[in-house]
Amino acid sequence: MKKTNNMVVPWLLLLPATVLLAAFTHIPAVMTFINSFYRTPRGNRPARFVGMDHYSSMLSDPVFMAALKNNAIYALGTVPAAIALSMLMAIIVNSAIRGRALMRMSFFLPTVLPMIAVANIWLFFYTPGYGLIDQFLGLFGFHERNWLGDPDTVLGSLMMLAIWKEAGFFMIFYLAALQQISPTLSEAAALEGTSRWYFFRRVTFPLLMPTTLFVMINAIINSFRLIDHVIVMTRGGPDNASTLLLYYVYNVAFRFWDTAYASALTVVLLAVLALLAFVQFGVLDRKVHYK
Amino acid sequence: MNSWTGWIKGALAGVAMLGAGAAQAAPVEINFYYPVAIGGPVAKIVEDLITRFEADHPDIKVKPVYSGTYPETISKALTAYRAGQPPEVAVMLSTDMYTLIDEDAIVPFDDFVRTDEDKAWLEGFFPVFMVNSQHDGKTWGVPFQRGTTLFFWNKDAFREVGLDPEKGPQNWDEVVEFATKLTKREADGNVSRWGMQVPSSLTSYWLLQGYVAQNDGKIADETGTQTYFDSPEVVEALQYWVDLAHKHKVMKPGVIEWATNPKDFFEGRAAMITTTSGNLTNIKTNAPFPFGVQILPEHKKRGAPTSGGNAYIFNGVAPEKQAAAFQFVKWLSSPEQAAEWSIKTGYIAAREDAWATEAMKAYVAEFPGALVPHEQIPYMVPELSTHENQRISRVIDDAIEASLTGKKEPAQALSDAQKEADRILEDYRD
Amino acid sequence: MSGIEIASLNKSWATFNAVQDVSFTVEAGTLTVLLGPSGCGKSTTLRLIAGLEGATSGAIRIGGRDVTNEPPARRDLAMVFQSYALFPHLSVAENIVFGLKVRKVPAAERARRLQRAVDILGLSHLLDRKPSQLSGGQQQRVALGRAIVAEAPVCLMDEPLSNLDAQLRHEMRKEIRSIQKSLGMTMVYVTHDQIEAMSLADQVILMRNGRIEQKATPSELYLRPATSFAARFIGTPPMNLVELADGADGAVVKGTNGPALVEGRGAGLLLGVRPEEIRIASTGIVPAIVQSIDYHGADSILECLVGDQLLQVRVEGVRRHAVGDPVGLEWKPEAMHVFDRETTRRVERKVLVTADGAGEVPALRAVK
Amino acid sequence: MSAMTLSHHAREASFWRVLETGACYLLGFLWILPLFYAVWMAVHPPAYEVRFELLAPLTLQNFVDAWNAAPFARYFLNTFALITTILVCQFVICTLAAYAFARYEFPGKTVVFMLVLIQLMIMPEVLMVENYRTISRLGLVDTVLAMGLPYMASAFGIFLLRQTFLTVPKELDDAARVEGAGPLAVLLKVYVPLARPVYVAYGLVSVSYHWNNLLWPLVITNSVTTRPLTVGLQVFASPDQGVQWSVISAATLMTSAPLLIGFLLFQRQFVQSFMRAGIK
Repeated sequence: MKKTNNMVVPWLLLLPATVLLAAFTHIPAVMTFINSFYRTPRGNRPARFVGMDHYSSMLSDPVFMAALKNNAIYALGTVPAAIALSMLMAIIVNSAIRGRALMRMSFFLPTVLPMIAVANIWLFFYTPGYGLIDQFLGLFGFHERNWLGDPDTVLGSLMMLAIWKEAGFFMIFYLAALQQISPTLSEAAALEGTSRWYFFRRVTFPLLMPTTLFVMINAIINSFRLIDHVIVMTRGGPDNASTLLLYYVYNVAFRFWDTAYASALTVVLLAVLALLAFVQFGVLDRKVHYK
Repeated sequence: MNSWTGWIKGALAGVAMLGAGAAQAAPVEINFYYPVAIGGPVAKIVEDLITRFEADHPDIKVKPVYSGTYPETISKALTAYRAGQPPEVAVMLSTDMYTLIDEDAIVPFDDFVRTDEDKAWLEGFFPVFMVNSQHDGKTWGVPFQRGTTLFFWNKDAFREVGLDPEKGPQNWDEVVEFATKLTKREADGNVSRWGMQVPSSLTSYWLLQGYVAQNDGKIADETGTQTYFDSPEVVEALQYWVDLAHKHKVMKPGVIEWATNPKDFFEGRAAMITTTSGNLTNIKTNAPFPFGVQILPEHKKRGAPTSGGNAYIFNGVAPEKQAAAFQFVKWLSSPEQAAEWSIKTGYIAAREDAWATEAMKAYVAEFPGALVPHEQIPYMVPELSTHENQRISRVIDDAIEASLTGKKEPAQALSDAQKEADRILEDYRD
Repeated sequence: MSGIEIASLNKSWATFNAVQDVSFTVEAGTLTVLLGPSGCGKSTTLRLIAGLEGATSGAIRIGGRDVTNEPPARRDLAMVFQSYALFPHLSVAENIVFGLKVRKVPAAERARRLQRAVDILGLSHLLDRKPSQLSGGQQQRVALGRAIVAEAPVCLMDEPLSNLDAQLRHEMRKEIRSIQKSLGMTMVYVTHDQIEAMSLADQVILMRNGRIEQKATPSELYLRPATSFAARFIGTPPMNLVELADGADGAVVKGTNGPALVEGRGAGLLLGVRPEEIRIASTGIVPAIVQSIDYHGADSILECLVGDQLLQVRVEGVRRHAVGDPVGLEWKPEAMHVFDRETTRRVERKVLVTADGAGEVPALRAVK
Repeated sequence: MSAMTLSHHAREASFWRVLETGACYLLGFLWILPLFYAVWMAVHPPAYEVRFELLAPLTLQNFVDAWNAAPFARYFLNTFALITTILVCQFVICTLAAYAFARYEFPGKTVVFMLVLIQLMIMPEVLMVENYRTISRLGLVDTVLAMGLPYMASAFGIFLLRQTFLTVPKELDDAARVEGAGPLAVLLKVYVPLARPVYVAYGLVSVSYHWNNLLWPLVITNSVTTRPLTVGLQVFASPDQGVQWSVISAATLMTSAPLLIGFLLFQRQFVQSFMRAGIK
């Protein structure tokens, strides 16, 4: 009796969670993979096995290539910048500066707001000529720029927004980590005349490494996951200069209704995420922990 | 696969009921999806119309569903259709016709047109609007909120540079000539006013179509399976558009947002703009200066694209509901209602008899600008509409954006786009 | 070698005066302990000396040089923290030479000093470990090592042993004292443990509520506490303090009619006698009743009621009394300390003998 | 060191200090600026969208216009329904699963736990195409439940609660069992009360996530009666004709207001909760 009880109870406890996870994570992941080998069924054309067709057409699909490249640039641009800024913010807010509660609020506020809401606001900032950014730059004699209408600046503009939105969120994790660092460490260093930069480089930064890893993974996932601002601000344009992978999936699936091709694209996205997971757990994780 | 969804389905059956709702009442109830693409109290207008319709037809109840933008409306409608609960009637883009046919989602109107009165009603639409509503000799949708593009100019700016404020440019060369005069460069090289502005952020193919029509070309054929993106007429048309920004430097380079284009006009940062006729009311209320409005300038000839929605009746619903939906659509697009809708929203009434109603006459007398779209009707060409239209339009939009942003030469961009379109449409050719 | 002079040091925060008018001198090469209960200002004083806090007023001189406004790094001192302040990501060796690297001491010199420190501390087999892999005592040694390699003339210690168990604390205490002596360091050592203070210090500075209660050598502190607070703080169990009252012939223990113990009025005074100084004897002139007995093995603590005051008495281990027994207490005259109850200060009063009946009574000479 | 050079050092140091402090404040100001500007636009007539005049007339008309232009009241209701549903289900489902992982030994535990953790990497929106199919097979498209279903078994929640439950002393568990409490009673009487701060933290994180979520609701809803605020705002702010920025700003602020006000009132708890959720 007791033995069966011990076996049954945990599975009963896990049942709702596992059913839902299977239904909305594991089975869909597998189905995505399977469906990526079939053609999308349409009203009068049934699904048909097409093998690797979707994958090979991906290679000649300029939009996919652009999305892949954009997403790489987007991740490489936003992740380090967000990390550096959030670390800086945490250090500022953790210091003895006057009004740090206000500063903390100012840094954190963007993360509470819906991305779609702030994207609407920023859309106006980027308006050529009289948008906030051009008005501001105009004071310094810069010409107006079509920030979101120029393929050279559009991705950068979206990245700025993403950094603005996310840095405050990551700041919290750094703040938590900084507060874990004993203040006597900096006092001990102060006795030796350690410059603040040396102390940051040799002590704070290494001690923050586990947090940095955590933040980095989150930031990378977000850079593949969060596309609300693309939907609102550019819809991937101009000429796909701001199309990100998931946005392309969304477009192909829910605008073009080519769900099979969207599945193939999703498989690529999953592969990228899996690779990142591997890098995190397999390689980096071992290097950054000092305990 | 089915077994596990079935399992969850069973488990959730009770909750799913909440989503289904909808009790059966004695009158035939129909769902009406309609998009709202223009700001303003459109919902109110629609509900008003429905109330009157229901008063006329006590046996029919219409349930309006406000469904967002056009793309969202078709997404929702198709989703509902696939889930086996399509709306009876929906207003969706006329260019979505092929997509809807391919999905087997809609039924032709011909089956419902029985009486002479019905036939007269159907024949009353301007033929050009019907091109995007008919396929294979059948009528799959009827024009509902249709639009076109118009040309606006700032009379104060004209006066300032010595142009006749009452007369807009009449052809491509005049546009360049006027725009050059109107473009104001500051000493530091910064442009404080552009001569000409054409939006290009979304569905920019639509504006390109105007230039193509004026260049006596065609962007696609009417079977929905063939595009002519790389034809010389299309290339020349795009080249002209691109030249406005890059060669003549009278238009803001890069992609211009639909949303900011009228705003630029109000702010005096663009002296002449092309935009949808749907903006007439917006410009009338918000322009802080006298403005002119006219049909698009000509090149080889006059030309402008149509745009906007059709009302479609869905497949997969009970015949009596389809019949009720037909009654509703017919009533909605009859002269009085068409005129009223046009006056209240700024869309073009798609039938001549609507323009002859008293209400419309009175409105035009009060606001002559409203007549301009009507004046353009003889020159209009149907909007680009193909199978997988969303995809094809994205391909050509991308080509236009690539050219306007200087990433590709128009000829190159269009030839790439044509190749891509051929690849997509291949499956649909016999 | 540098001594330390502290003159009228004050430190206050918005609503709180942590250190008030503190002055003392630490002779070069000696060890001074700052002693007191938590919150007494001893750690703040140490941090002021280190420069980790800025003084509100007053002066700090180290080796004759005024360092009051100098940053910590220019004060030429080393410090060992209660939490050791070891960098968790650095190895033992890296931790020890951290400060030397900051000060850009050449590598060869660094190696030499590291070698010497680990030899002294017996850490040579642990050099590559991370702090989290060390025991508490080993971590403590690493922290000491960091202070040793600095070769600073002044070393500050902030309760360095409070995280260790009793056995280890005892060992480390001896070690610290021997290192301090052999290196000739000037050391200021903060602790709340009176035994640590007594066994280590050349000079003890007892603090309370931000002020110095008494500065003295350990033995002076024990023998002549300057205040009732100092009297109670030193010694286990603490000194008995009983209230005195006016008696016919002098001050008597409150609630008794005599004998008179101190000359003059007794109201407002406290009499202090250490439990270990009291004896129970047939000749005892102070009558008392045993209230409770606390058996400790080698000795027992008896709680005796004298009048309405309780006195603790330490007696040899063997159990000779029972609760309720009437006994007589006696002590030597010099074991008596008199304090003013209001000011807590020591009061010099002549100690009396009362002739309770006839016969020779042990002479209670006036102290001093 | 002479007094001269010392004061020179001090002056230089304080100069850098001031500069640095100034830079910090500048950063803080820059960060908040977009929101200030949104507020500016929202409370002034449209004519002042691009003109800064201190004495520009204040108005609430933009809010009135926005409120009337779209069924925001309904959207608010939908969002409330959505987050309540999600939160309640998440608490129940994650608590049960976390308890199983924290206090039971059973074969396959590690494998199942790894399978759960996969969801940290693969968020439901990445699988939206398949999830959409599943939902439509269940006939749940365009329901509040559909918006919440993929998020209810949250790996993050399970992980967070498991970590918390692991810190609960086994003695408390044993003590409750000795008193005769069954597994569920122990969970409810011992673990859940002790983990209360973590529930608050997780709840706040979850509420702000789902209040802000757009993509999945956008895909799965298609009517006013289910659409949450974010989707409503997206629909509202994307007409292709002229845009009134002040009205959009007003709508934007309006839809974010509950979160914004909540944050301003409970800032400390908010930040601490996020910190708590992050550390573990």
